[in-house]
This record gives sequence, C-alpha cells and structure tokens, in this order.
Amino acid sequence: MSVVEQKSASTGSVIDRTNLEASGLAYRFTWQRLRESLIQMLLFLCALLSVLTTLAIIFVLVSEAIFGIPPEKAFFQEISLSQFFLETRWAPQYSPPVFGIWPLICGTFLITIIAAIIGLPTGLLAAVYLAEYASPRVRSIAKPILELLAGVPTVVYGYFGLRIVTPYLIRPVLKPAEFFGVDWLWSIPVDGFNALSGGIVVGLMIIPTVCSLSEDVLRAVPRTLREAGYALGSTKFDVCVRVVIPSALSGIIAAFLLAISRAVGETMAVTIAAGQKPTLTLNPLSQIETMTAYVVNVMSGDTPVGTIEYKSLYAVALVLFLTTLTMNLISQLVLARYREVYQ
Amino acid sequence: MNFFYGSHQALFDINLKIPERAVTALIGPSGCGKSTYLRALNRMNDIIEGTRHTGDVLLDSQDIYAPRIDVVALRKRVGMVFQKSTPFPKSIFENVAYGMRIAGIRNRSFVQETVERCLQQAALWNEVKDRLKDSAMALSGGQQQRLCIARALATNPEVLLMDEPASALDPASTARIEDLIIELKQNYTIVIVTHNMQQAARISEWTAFFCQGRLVEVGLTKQLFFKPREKETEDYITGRFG
Amino acid sequence: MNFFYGSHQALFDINLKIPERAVTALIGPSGCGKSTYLRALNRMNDIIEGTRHTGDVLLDSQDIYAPRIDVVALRKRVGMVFQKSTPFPKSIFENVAYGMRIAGIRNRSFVQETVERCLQQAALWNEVKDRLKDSAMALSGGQQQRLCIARALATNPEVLLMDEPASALDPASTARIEDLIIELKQNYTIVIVTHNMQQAARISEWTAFFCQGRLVEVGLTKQLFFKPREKETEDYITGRFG
Amino acid sequence: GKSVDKTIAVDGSSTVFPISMAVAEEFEGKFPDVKLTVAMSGTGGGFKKFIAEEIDVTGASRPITEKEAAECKAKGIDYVEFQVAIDGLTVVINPANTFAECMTVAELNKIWAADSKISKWSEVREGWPDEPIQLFGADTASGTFDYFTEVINGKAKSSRSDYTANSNDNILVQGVVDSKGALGYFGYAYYAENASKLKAVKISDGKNAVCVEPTPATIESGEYTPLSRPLFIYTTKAKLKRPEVAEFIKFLLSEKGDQLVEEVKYIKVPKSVKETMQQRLADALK
Amino acid sequence: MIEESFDSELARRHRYGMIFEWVCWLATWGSVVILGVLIATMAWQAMGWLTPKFLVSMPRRNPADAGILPGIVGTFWLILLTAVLSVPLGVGAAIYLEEYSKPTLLTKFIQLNIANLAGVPSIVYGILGFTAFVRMFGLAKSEYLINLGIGSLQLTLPFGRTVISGALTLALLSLPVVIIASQEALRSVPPSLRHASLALGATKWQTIWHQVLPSALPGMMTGVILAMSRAIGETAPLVAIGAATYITFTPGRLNSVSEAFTRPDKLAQVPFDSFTTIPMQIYGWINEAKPEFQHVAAAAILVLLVILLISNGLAIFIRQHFQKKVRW
Ligand SMILES: Nc1ncnc2c1ncn2[C@@H]1O[C@H](COP(=O)(O)OP(=O)(O)OP(=O)(O)O)[C@@H](O)[C@H]1O
Ligand SMILES: Nc1ncnc2c1ncn2[C@@H]1O[C@H](COP(=O)(O)OP(=O)(O)OP(=O)(O)O)[C@@H](O)[C@H]1O
Ligand SMILES: [Mg+2]
Ligand SMILES: [Mg+2]
Ligand SMILES: O=P([O-])([O-])[O-]
Repeated sequence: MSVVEQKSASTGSVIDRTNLEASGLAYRFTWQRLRESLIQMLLFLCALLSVLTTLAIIFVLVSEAIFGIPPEKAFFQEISLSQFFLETRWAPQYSPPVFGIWPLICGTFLITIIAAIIGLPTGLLAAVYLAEYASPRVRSIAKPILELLAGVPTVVYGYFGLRIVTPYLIRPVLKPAEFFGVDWLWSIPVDGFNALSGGIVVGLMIIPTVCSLSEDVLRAVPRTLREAGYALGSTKFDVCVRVVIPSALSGIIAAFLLAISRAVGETMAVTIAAGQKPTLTLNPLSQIETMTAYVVNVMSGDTPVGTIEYKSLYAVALVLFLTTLTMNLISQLVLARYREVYQ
Repeated sequence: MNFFYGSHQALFDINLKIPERAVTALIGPSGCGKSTYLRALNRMNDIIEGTRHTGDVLLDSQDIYAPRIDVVALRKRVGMVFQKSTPFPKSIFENVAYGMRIAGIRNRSFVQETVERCLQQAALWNEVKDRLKDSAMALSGGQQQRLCIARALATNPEVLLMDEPASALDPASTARIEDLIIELKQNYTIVIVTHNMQQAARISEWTAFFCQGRLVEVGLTKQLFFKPREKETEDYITGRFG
Repeated sequence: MNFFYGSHQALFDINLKIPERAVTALIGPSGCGKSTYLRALNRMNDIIEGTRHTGDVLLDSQDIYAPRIDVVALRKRVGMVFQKSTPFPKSIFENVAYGMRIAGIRNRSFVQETVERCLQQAALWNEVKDRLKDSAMALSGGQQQRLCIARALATNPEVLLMDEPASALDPASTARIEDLIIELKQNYTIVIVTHNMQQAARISEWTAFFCQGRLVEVGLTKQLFFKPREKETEDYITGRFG
Repeated sequence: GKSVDKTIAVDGSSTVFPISMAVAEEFEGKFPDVKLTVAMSGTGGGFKKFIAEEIDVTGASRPITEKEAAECKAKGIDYVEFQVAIDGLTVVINPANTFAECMTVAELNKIWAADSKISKWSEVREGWPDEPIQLFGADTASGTFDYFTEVINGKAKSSRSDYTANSNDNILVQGVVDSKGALGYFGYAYYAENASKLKAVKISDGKNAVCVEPTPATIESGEYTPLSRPLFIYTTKAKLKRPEVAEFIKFLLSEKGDQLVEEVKYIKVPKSVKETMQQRLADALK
Repeated sequence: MIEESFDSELARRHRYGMIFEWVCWLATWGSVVILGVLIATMAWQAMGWLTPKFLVSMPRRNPADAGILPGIVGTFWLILLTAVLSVPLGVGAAIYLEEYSKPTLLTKFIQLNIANLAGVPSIVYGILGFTAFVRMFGLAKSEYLINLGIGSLQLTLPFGRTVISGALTLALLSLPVVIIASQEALRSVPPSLRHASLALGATKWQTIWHQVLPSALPGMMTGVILAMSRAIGETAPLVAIGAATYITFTPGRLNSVSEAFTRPDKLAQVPFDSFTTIPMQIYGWINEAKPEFQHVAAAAILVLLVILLISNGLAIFIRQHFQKKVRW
C-alpha cells in the first residue's frame, strides 16, 4: 500500500511522527547497522595507517637525529649543525669523529646526475615512441617488457654495474691501453668501484619510471591538439616536439622529479657498484659513497646502538627523507595541476 | 521540493502526488530534471556529493527525508530500474537472488521460488530457464533490462521507479517491456521517465510534464496529451521544441 | 569516393566539386559523414588507425591521395579549423607564428608582420595586440577560435576547411566569425560544416546536403534552401527530421 | 613435546669469520640438530652484541679491552677467552704495483697517520711514481683497525679518515684488486685466499731493516712483526652450560679445529697454548 | 616567402622526423635490449653453477657446494607474511578512500601522504623497521617460551632479526603501492553497478562486498602481485633490519614440506626465527672476494629473475585478460 507524494517546502507539510515506526522505515538499531559502522571504522583505520607510517618515520628519524628522548642524546645534540653542514669530511672512524655531510651529498648528487643524463632522455624518448609512433600491438609488447626492467631487483643492478658495466664497458672505453694490452692507447684511471657504473645502472633503472609516467601524460594531451598541429602542415616530428611535449611539459617534469627522487633514494645498486668511500669529488670515475650507501654500510656492519656513528645514520636518513619528500611533493602537486588542465 | 547540485538548482518547487497502482509518466525535454526528481523518490541522489534539497517527499504520509529514516529500508520498498541495463557480473540466478541474499534470506527453496516467480513476472523465464547459471552479461540488451526489472521485483517493492527503461532498446524489446509495465501496474505503483511521447501515451494513466526544473503540468495522460492546459506542454507535445 | 573506418563505411560515392574562392557549406544530420568528408580533403583521416578509402580527391586536378603526394605539404595548402578551438598552450604570438616556425622561417620581422596581418585578418588584432606574449589558453572561447583561424591563415593556405567553427560559441562570437568568413572568401576557398541552417544560408554560396554517408544534393545555397530537389533535403531543412 | 632445535649464534671479527664459518659447517655436519648463525660485525661490534647477550660466541682479532671487560663485569657476564689461531695482518697492494713491494713501519705510519695528507705514492718514498694512492682498511668496529692503528700509528683508533672503510674484508679485497694504486690491510686469510690477485707488502720494522714477507712460517715464528697477532673466540661460563656450546668450543679446540684453521689459511696455535686452552675449557665446564 | 621556405625546408624536416622517430625507436628497443643483455650476462655468468643441487643446498664456504635453499624458503615465508599483512590493510584503505571518504581536507591529505610514501626510499623503511620492530625502540626486552602442547614456541620481544620484523617492514613499504593499485582498480568499476545494488536496498558494505570487490578483483590482483614482486627483490630494508646473509637453516627449522603439517610448533616458530632471502644471499656473495662466488651470485640472480619473470608475467596476464580498460 503506498502513496508517494511531494509537498513543496513553502506549502508546509504534515509529518506524522507516530507513523514513523509503523512505516518500517524507521532507523533502527540492528546488528547489520552496527556491522556497517564497524567496518567503516576499520577501513578508516586502514587508511589512517598510512599517516601513522609517515608519523612513525618522522618520529624515528627526529628522535635519533634532533631531539633525543632523555636520557638519550640525539645526533644533533652531540654534533653541531655547523659541523654537519660546513665540514667537508665524513669521517666517523676518526677520533673524534667528524661528520660533514657534503661528501655524501656529493656522492648522491653525482649518481643522480649521471642517472638523470642517461635515464631521463631515454625514458622520455621511449615514452614518445610508445605514445606517438608505436602501434597498439607494439605498445602492448614493449610496455610490459619495460615494466620488467623496473621489476629487476636493485642488487641485480648492483652486480651488473660492478661485474659487467665497469669491467666490460667503462674499462674498455676509458682504459683501452690496459684492457687490450696495447700501450699506445689512452688510459684514464678508473676505480673498481666508481660513480659512473653506479650512475649508469641507476639510469637504466629509472627509464621505466620516466617512460610509463611520461607516456601517461603524453597520451592525456587531447587528440584535437595533435590534429590542429597536423592541419597546419606539421610533420609528426613537429607535432611531437612543438605541440605534444610542450603541452605535456608540466607532467613530464613531474615524472622527471619522481624519477630523480628514486635515483636519490636508490640504495643497493650504488652501494655495490659505486663504492663506500665518502669523497668530495665530482670525478665520476672515482669511488664515492652516497647517503643511502652509508646507511647500508653502517647497518650491515652492525654498528652498536647508542654510539654516535649509529645516530649519524638517522641524521643522514633524515636528510635523505627530506630531499625525496620535497621532490615527491612538488611532483605530486605539479601532476595534480596537470590533470586539472586536461580533464 | 527543491533540489540542488551544489549551487546549481535542478528542481524548483515540485509538488506532485503520485497515484497508487498506476503508471505515472514523467516527460520533458532533456536536462529538465526528470531523472533528478525520480532519484529523489528513493534518495539515490544522496550518493552524489554536494546535493541538497528542501521540502519533503512523503511515502505513505511518511517523509522519506526525515532524520530517522533508514535509507536502505526505503530503497527496498522503492525499487528502481535504470536507463542502461546494469546486470551484475554474476549468473542470471544470482542477479535476481541478490536482493534476498543481502536481506539475509538463507531458505534455498524460497529463493528458488522467488527467482522463478520474478523472472516469470518479468516475462523472461521462458528465455532463460535453462541457463540460470550463465552469466547475465551474455544476455541481450532487452533481456538484461527485463532481468533488471525481475531483480527489482525480487525485493518485493511497493513502488517501481524506471528511468527511460526502454530508450536503449530495439522496438521489439521495447514492446515487451511496455507490456510488462502494463502487467505490473496491477500490483505496483510505477513512475516512469520517458522521452518517447507515444510510449507515455501507451502505458501511463498519469503524465507529468517537466520543464527546466519545474513541474509545468500534471494530469491524466489522455487529457494532457489532447488538451494540455499550458502552452509549453502543447509546444513540447507537438514537437515544436526540445 | 568511399571512406571506411575499419569495416564501417562512413562515406558512399561522394562526388563533389568545390568551387574556388567561395564558401561551400556542408549540412546534414549528425553522424552523416560531414566531418569525415571534410577531413578527407586534407587527409586528416590518415591519422586514425584502420581508415581506408577508394576514389580520388582532386586539388588543382592533382589527386591528393596519389602515392607521391606529401601529406605535410598538402595540409599546409589546405588549412583546417576545428569545432573545439585548439590553441596550443603557448603564447598568442607563438600560436600564430607556429606555421612559420615549422616552415623554418627565421626572419624575425617577417614573422612579426605576418602574425600581425593574420591577427588583423582574423579580427583579433585589436583585442590582443597588447598581450601577444600571454598564454593563448587565457583567451575566451570566441577569441580562441579566431586565433585558430589566424593561425591557419598564417601558413598561407589556399583552401580553408572549417568543421562547425562556431557551434561552441555564443551568438556574438558566432556573428564575428561569420563576418570573418565572408571577408575571407575573397581570397580563400572555404568549406564549412555547420548544423545551423541559418548560418549556411547567411554565409555560403554553395551548399551540399549529406545524409547517411551519401551526398544527397548539392547546389547554390539559395536554390537548395528554397527549391530543394530531393524530398530528404526538404524534410531536413524544414526540420521534419534530424 | 620436543623442544626447539638448538641454535648457536656466532658473530664478531671478520678476521676470525673464516674459521667460525668452517668450524660451523663441519660442526653442523657432525651435530645435525644444532644450527649455527655466523655473522661478522667486527670485533668491536661483536663485543657489543656479546655484552648485550644477543649472541653466544664472538670472534675477536684483539683481546678484549678493559672497557669491554668492565662492562661484562657490570652485567655479571663471566667471559672465557680462547686463542684459536695466529694471524699475520697483511698489507696488500695491487699486483700491478711493482715498486712498493717492501715498506717500513714508518712509511705505513706516514700514510695512515691521523693527520696524513698523503695522496700520491711519490709522497711516501722518493722515487716512487707520481700516482694516486687509494686506501682500503678496516672500519671502527673492527679489531683489525684497533690493532693496526695501535701498532702503526702508536695509538688505537687514531687513523686518517679518507679511506674506504668496511667491516667486510671481502669488499676491501675487491677494492684493492680493482684499483691499480691501492693499498689496503686485512687478515692473512683474506690475502692468502686471493693471493693470485693481490700482492702482500713485505714489512720491515724499524729495528732490523729486513723485509719480511707474511708467510705461515714467518707469522708463526713471529719474524713477521709487528703485524702478527693472535685470534680469539669468547664465550661465557653460563653459555658453556649449554651442551651444544660446550661441544662447539671443544670441536674448535680439537685436532679437526686446527685442520680447519690451516685450511682457511691461518696459522694454528702452538701446542703449549693449545693445552692451556683445553685446560681452560675443562675448568670452565666444571 | 612562407612557400619558398616551406618547400625548401620540407625535405630536411622529413629527415629530422625520420631521425627523431629512429631515436625514439632506439630508446625503446635499446632499453629492451639492455634487459636482454642483463639477463643474458647473468645466464652466461651462471652457466654451470645453476644446478638442481644449487636450489636445495645450504650456503657453504666452498662455492661449489653453496646453495640457496634458505633464501628460497625465507623469501617464501617473508613474502607470504608481507602479503597477509599488507593486502588486507591496503585494500581496506583503498576501499575507504574510494568508497567511503568524502573529499575533505583529511582525505586529501591522506591521499597525498600515500603518494609520498610510495616515493620514500626503501632504506628509510629499513631504518623504521629496524627501530620499531627489531629494537622496538629499545624499550621492550623479554623472552617467552609458550607451550603449544606439541612443542614450544620461543617468542622474543623485540622481534629481533626475524621473519616477522622483515615482513612488517616490507608490509609498510608495499602498503602505499597496494593502496594505489587497489584504488585504481576500484575506480574502474562503473558507478552504475554501485547504483544498481544500492537501489535494490543493499547497504554500502553489501554493495562493496558483493559487487564492487569482485569486479575490481583482477585489477587488484595485478597490483598486489606487482607490489609483492617488488617486495621479493627488496634488499636494502632487509640489510637495515639485519637479516642474515649466511644461514644454514630455514625459518622454523622446517626440514621438509611435510613437516609444516606434522610439526605445528615448528610452523608457529617460523615468523620468530632468523632468516635470509635470495637477494640477501646475492648481496652476501657479491661481497665475497673469491671469484667463484660471483658465479654463485649470478646463479642466484638468475633464480630470482625467473621468479620475478613468472610473477610479473602472471600480473600482466591477469591485467590483459580481465581488465579491458578503455582509454580515449
Ligand atoms: N551529478 C550532477 N551534478 C551536477 N549537476 C547535475 C548532475 N546530474 C544532473 N545535473 C543537472 O541537473 C539538471 C537536471 O538533470 P537530469 O538528469 O535530472 O535531467 P533529465 O531530465 O533526466 O534529462 P535527460 O532526459 O537527458 O535524462 C541538468 O541541468 C543537469 O545538468
Ligand atoms: N574515429 C572513428 N572511428 C570509427 N567510426 C567513426 C569515427 N569517426 C566517425 N565515425 C563514424 O563515421 C560516421 C560519420 O561520422 P562524422 O563524424 O563524419 O559525422 P558528422 O556528420 O560530422 O556528424 P556530426 O554532425 O555529429 O559531427 C558516423 O557513423 C561515425 O560514427
Ligand atoms: Mg535523465
Ligand atoms: Mg562532425
Ligand atoms: O677482525 P675484525 O673484523 O674485528 O677486524
């Protein structure tokens, strides 16, 4: 038995409150309802866990690096900020130890630059190929293979850098005299561990990141823009370089930032291939140590808890975290704005 | 009642009494708010962010927007069929049984019987009785739409809301759905949105004409089609605009 | 000529002669293949995967689908303006200069002059002359569309194809674009697709009526609108279908 | 029901690591229900864990320091020390290096001193080529570091800092193998295992100006000074109450243990010392 | 002027276009070739070392006898536990964000936070895991021997360098990836499905459980498998929490598959036992100075790559079969 009717608010309405229960529509307590809200609570907690993770990371880093929980002293309560940022030596084994972050930053920078030089253009060009030139069939083959490149574990890249890239790529090119055993060729000194091999493998590693993100943003450029380009007598090259890439520029920059942030945070490959010696140098052929490699180096050596060297881990990790966080944030914001433009 | 999408007002002072056990057709140009109004009747608009309404909708003289109303129970009593058929990616049987499953009915023979009865009511039983276990996605568009009607019937609603249920279908399927609606009105109160004036004329007793978010005219279908009171209605019916 | 999207044939035996330095309007119901035909004239359809054609399109008695034709050079000679304005996300100046940039013209004063001339031709110069360095995305819809026309003019084409250039615009902008077209026909051969019969009547000398992928009728605009030869054309023009 | 399988956690010196590893493997073959975890944190790192009672046995390439002993005492840890082998801390260079085959302690000190600025071989000795020198050495958690700095620089833990430091000697080996101008130091076993790719520097201490090459003979005889040193294993009386730990130490001090020490290229302890050790074990087990 | 310039430049532009296309082609297929070279060199290095015996042996100091059994078993348990921990939490968070949350400032923040977490270097997670799970901030210290009737379970707090510490760390690490992938899968479920279910009087959760989740399942599975295969290869966080590189037993001391069923006490011990994984063993062997160990490392790398190829292949297969995503 039902009647549906409406009354406009202006005419006023007669609401029969007593009828509410009888109608069967009343909001009653049921187990189902309780379950519903419990589930929602639970799911909310799941979502909140990610915030907790971030807070935990910050807490852990800050409590060992900046403000110790008494009676423990944190790193920066024992080592001055000025030493950390002004000293040019990173020498935990010195007595007294000296902690100047620059050699580690320099190592990280060197790796990142080399990786960017190799990974960013290659990734972008591959993205252009996939988005503009490749047929859907080719794309459906090439994309998963590139994704596999991203799935290769970083220890493997480390091995590749140390055992293949350095002896069979860098050495023959830079030290052909030694490699081929003829002394009239040049011979540039190359360390066994060197930043170049680390940078190269990290560069390879970020190609898929750049490629897949850039491809997404390139494909988000409306077809109409491309057509407008063609209609003006553009070649495909003109359309790619003068229309599509500029239109997708902010998205591409975001992809680049994300990839660079990955290079900064990359650990095993550089630990294995680039060495573990903090050096303030821009020579890519020398042995260096990145921030990440320092952390691994110390942690695999089982530095005892509570020592200053142990706390230095957290200080380095904090710098690392803040660096990548800044880049990720910028990249996220740029991407969000980019999506707004074309959606 | 008034209805707003954010700051955009989609319905203005609609005041409409829907008669029991009869078919009421809502007609009007595109974007005039027919769907919005229909969805207000079972509070499907609640799902959309930022919507807002003023005024009441009464079902059995009970305001369905009253604070203590259980939306889930309301939707069970007020079924709905959409323009695009929306079969669940499950078997035909499970599609119809879904309403009972979520109501927690475990009695297998009861479920079996209800499914059969509803499919029969929806004039689909003969076509699918041998393949109840097949995926509903494999049915044709018209069959899918009838399945959706059967599925709505299985929850035993009192009111059935239909938003252009036949607009995506071929003429043969449309005819079957129309027959079905005429059949169903014995037992259900039906509100149907349609773009097709002939259809409205064929199946409904009452017709309401909407324009730009306002209810322009409502009346017996025959009357409204042959002697519209408003100029706008006449223009629309004779095809002079829209 | 015939045209296919994959296995779907969109154009059937179109045989149309487009007169020089005049406006030819293409009209017809939605989906009848007007855009497809227009895009066939500068081979824009080549971009879409799986398209195919039979027959020829002659430009100055040269088949533009002949094997040795350079599509890029063709498109430079046959400019095109789209329904949705498509300014590049660059400055206003760079938008107009685009055609010259890709042609490799380095002469700065020439570029400057051409940009100014084209913007003037497109009746946009006065509005934007002080902000040539601003992003083109910041212009209004009507301005953007005129910018697109200016951009097309800057490549110095012989033929200008326009696919519903004013359909997304307000009446005032539409009027400006129409004036512009009438102006331009002194120097260019223009083919324009439009849904708006009044517009076709106002600006074109010739009109071709398409229906379901076929060219139903073509003739002087006045003649076609007042004395259509075919029943279909008459029905369409008087609004009885479509 | 049955209890969990028995585990012995061994950690500490990377110098002793090859011995612990070999002994562990053989021991597991003999006692399949006992499982060993063998890690290398360096002598200092090992003692920290030992004092924290995270591990059962720790290896050391230097004797326990007074500070560490005091900490043990404070925590009521009654440790027992066993000397298990003799090592000759080896200074190595790349085989391509044909000039620095013999160096004096003074020269080593010149290179490694805390304030050393030496970056070229030519700065070490007149006449050596003007080529960069790359340094590889133990890190601060290492007993090797303590020992080397004490003997060469005169003060434990006093060293220059700009060298590749690692508690894992294998990484140092790799570094020296790969760099032409390299100079590094680590336990003899690591040199002997990779003798084909490394060159051991002959050492002449200040007193008698003879160059002595580290070989089993020179190390055992003490001729190779000042870099010959004893290697130790530490455990506690309490841990020795566990039969598997006692068994393990027994095995280490047995004939088989000596065989293994020689197999991994260290020098076994003289008979007299061995007997003292066995006596010490017997006492501790009482 | 424009005509002349256009015509004279046209050939050159076409040439540029060709070169550009060729360069793009090279960038793509060059990367693919590098992957091939990488796999080929590993295979070349591993030749003769990757034997069936290698798969079932314990690590040994003699390279010829070394094997990766503890690594394989450790990886298995670690990833199993990681998945058990991260998948429900990740999917739950995704459901909340996609289905329940309103676009408030808080949800926007959570969303941004998740995207950022996905970019936090894994070594930082390692430090978090080490501090929070291995050491428990140095606060707790106790040992329990729980009698299970059939045997006893040894449980220490903090967890130490055990499977559970590793799994908790990797779970936090893969959580953002799982969430993002699941959100995408949920987003691809058409809203009409939800509306249809709600219109039948289903509650929100019923709608999600009966309709949305099953439809989103293939997409989620793809994401989860990819996230887990990433976790399989993680090394840095495990180095940080101090997982062993050299160990001669499997977690829980399970000596055979059947023991998992006959010895529940050993099974229960698994999460609280020391472990190593294939990448950890690889790292250990790479650091070995003996040249033979390089071949052992390559053999282990090959095993790891095969495992990853299979799991990635599976994910791609699921994606291409179930998710007919339409892009404009
Ligand atoms: N989700 C939404 N958010 C904002 N505005 C909406 C939304 N849905 C509908 N509207 C607007 O509300 C008005 C009424 O829409 P409604 O869908 O009710 O029209 P309709 O009469 O059903 O049209 P049609 O016949 O095309 O289905 C329209 O102006 C529409 O743009
Ligand atoms: N990219 C495409 N792929 C496949 N079919 C297409 C494509 N573009 C258009 N069609 C089909 O070709 C036919 C003609 O399309 P066309 O765009 O030319 O119509 P139109 O006359 O321009 O319509 P409108 O006035 O709506 O723009 C239509 O049936 C359309 O569905
Ligand atoms: Mg509607
Ligand atoms: Mg069109
Ligand atoms: O033997 P160490 O590792 O302590 O040098």
